[in-house]
Parts: sequence; C-alpha cells; structure tokens
Amino acid sequence: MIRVAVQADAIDVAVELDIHDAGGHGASAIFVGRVRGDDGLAELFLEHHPALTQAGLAALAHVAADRWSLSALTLVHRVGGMAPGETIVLVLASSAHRAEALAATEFLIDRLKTDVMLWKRETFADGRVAWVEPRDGDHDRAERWD
Amino acid sequence: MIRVAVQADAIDVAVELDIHDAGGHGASAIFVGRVRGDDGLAELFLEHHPALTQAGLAALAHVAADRWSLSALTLVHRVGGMAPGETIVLVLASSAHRAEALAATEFLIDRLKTDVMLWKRETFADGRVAWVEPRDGDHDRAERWD
Amino acid sequence: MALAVSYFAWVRERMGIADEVIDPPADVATVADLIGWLATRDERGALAFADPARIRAAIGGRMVGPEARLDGDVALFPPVTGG
Amino acid sequence: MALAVSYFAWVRERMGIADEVIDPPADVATVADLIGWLATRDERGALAFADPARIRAAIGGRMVGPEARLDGDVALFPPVTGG
Repeated sequence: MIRVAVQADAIDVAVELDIHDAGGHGASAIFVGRVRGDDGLAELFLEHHPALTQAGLAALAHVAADRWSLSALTLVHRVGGMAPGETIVLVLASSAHRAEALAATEFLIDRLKTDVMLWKRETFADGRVAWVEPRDGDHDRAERWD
Repeated sequence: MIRVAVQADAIDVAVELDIHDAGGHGASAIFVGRVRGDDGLAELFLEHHPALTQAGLAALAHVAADRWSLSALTLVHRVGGMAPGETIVLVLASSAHRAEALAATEFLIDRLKTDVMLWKRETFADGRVAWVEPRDGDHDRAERWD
Repeated sequence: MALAVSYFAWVRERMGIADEVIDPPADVATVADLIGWLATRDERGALAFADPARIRAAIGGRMVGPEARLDGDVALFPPVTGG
Repeated sequence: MALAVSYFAWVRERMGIADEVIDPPADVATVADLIGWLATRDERGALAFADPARIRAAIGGRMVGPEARLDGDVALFPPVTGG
C-alpha cells in the first residue's frame, strides 16, 4: 500500500502510523521532519505546485517501491504556514527486512529535498523574511542514490 | 534525554513518541521491529538477563549519544512472550540534523542484534519450538560501525 | 507561439504574478532561451532572471535542464527546498 | 575457588538449571577452560557445550572472549538474537 499526501492540515504521526500499520510488517522505519525554532524563526511557509508537488512525491514513492521490497509506504508533506515544532514531513516505510525499510526511508527523505517542487520561506520574529537556499550537502546526499 | 527500557508490557509507539517529543527537535528517525508471522509462527519469546540486558542497551544508547549529536534518544525492548504483529523493539533518535538521527537509529538497531543479551525462541502453530540462530548478515551490518 | 508559464517562490515574487501566457519570438526554442528572453523583456524579468544558474524548470510536469525544448507548459522556479 | 555461573537460552535448557555455584579445578583459568571442563563434567554439560564455537560469555557484566580470565560472575549463552 502506497499512500502519498500533500496537505495544509497538521500531520498526525500517530494517525498515520495507524493507517500504515494494517499489515503487521516485520520492520518499519520512520522519519519525522519538524520546523526548527532556532535563529528566532516565527513561521515557516512551504510553497508548492498545485499538481506537480503531489506528482513528484508519488513518483519518488514508486521509485522506492520498485527499488526496495516494501510492504507499505507512506509519504506525507505539509504545505502552507507552520510554526516551530510542527511536523513538515513524514516518511514511513515497512518491510519484512529492516535494511530495506531503513534504506527506503533515507532515500525518500534525501530525494524529497532535491526532486520535489517545494520551497521554504522563513519569517523571523524581527519581521525579516527569507527564502531558504538549498544546501550543497543536500545534493551530495541525494546523489548517493543515483 | 536518554530513555532505555526493557519491559514485558506491550510497547506503545504513540506513547513513546509523546514522551520522546518534548523538545520539538528538527528530525526524528524511528525504527519499529515487529514479530513476523510467516512460517506459521504462533509465539515469539524473548529471553533476557535480569540486569545485563538493560545495562547493554544503556551502554549502546550512550555510545550513540557520544557518537552523534542527538537531542533525545529512546530505546525500548520488549521481553517475554509476544504474538505476531506485536512490537519487539523501538528506537527513536532525534537531532537538529536528519543524517545524525538516521545514522544513530541504524547503528542502534544493528548493534542491538549482536551486542545485547537477548535470545529469541519461536513456537510454531504445529508445536515445534526452536531458538533463533543469528544470521551472518547481522554481524556484517553490526561491524560496519566499528 | 502562445506558451503558458508559471512562476514559483522568489521567482514568482519578483515577477509579481504566478502565471501568464506569453508569446516569445520564434528563436526562443529552449528553456535557456526563454530565461534569457524573460530577463530582457522588462524590469521584473531582469530581477527574477538575473542569474540563470539559480533557475530551475519543469515542462509538462517533468524537471528539465536548460537545453530542453519548450514543448509544453513551463514552470520556472528556484532550486527546491522541501523535506 | 567457588564461581557463580549462569546459563541462558538453549544453554540453560540443556544444563537444566539457570545458575549454580561451581568449584572447578585450579587449572581452569579462562572461559575456554571453563567451557571445556563443563563439557566433560557430566552429560548435560556435554550436551550444552559440545560445540564451544557456539558459546558466548560475559564476566562481571561485560561480553568477553574465550581467553578471558575467570575473575567475576560468569554468564554462558548462545550468540544473542535480539532486536
């Protein structure tokens, strides 16, 4: 079962675990990315493409499902405005074998950052607004999977 | 915050997430290992040492906390009898940086399998009972971290 | 030839619009040509496309390089920063 | 010299007991010596310790190799299979 969602609502990790867990798989690897509140960040805004963001996530999910032996895969990305501490992204990969679940999760979180149409804009407590620049390290990590 | 538990009670992933999450960390990597029900398994029993199992898990947790920059770490291992689908082990590692959280989680789950005094005994639906033999692959994965 | 173009993130902000239908000259054949033409078309284009190395593109829903031909709806945007 | 020994998993099952206090001869100095002596002491020892390569040990709470000296409580068990 592959579940991909792009949503403005808060991501509920426990609910997603329940949905994902139907099968009683051997191993589940999970990644939760949250808004960091350092440097006086007040709000993070995630801009997305109305159609291509979802399509990009779905394409990545299918690449992962082809590459690793997974029994279930969930990929949820939040868009719009969110506060420090809130969940931006959730990856859940299950498999009979732990190495497959772990590798698929790491692949998805790495490639999410370079392959999917999403842009972060930060608003700080002092009123400053800045679009986030990609980091070189993100590309290096994403390219490990080529 | 490091939390290490060895328990006969069922592991509640949502509760552990709540306990672990106090800080609003940037990234959390999670691993959930469950009893696989293939091959007609009826019950899995985890034998442990009354003192050294907990000590071994705590030692591993501290190695991980020294090696990676973690804001919180949870390591819960179930012992005693459990049914297919139930959670055997939960690893939760949080960090400001996703690579640290992912690496610490993978380290812990790999080393758990070779370094901590725990033994699995399988009882099958046909009445057969067998102690689980370690797999060569487990040692290979554990040694990657030396 | 009429071409639907959409802009995202700071490219959208600098262009002042999210999407438009444009009619570039016939010699604008690739993504790189389009970016170069938009950069000279007006002041907001000059601002948005001053540094073509910082611009990414998708055509018909697929990420493409600067040499890609303009055979579908074009999206222009900065490097992505999701996850 | 009295020595507290505990057994786990199938070693415990084959020995028929979880722990005991033993008094091995003076020339039993290492884990390997102890395993060899237990294997010859009686039938259940022969069964439990027939293949020393499959036996692991901890002394005073630390995993040790076969050459380790018997300077604390000893635990004898098969390779671990947790996680």
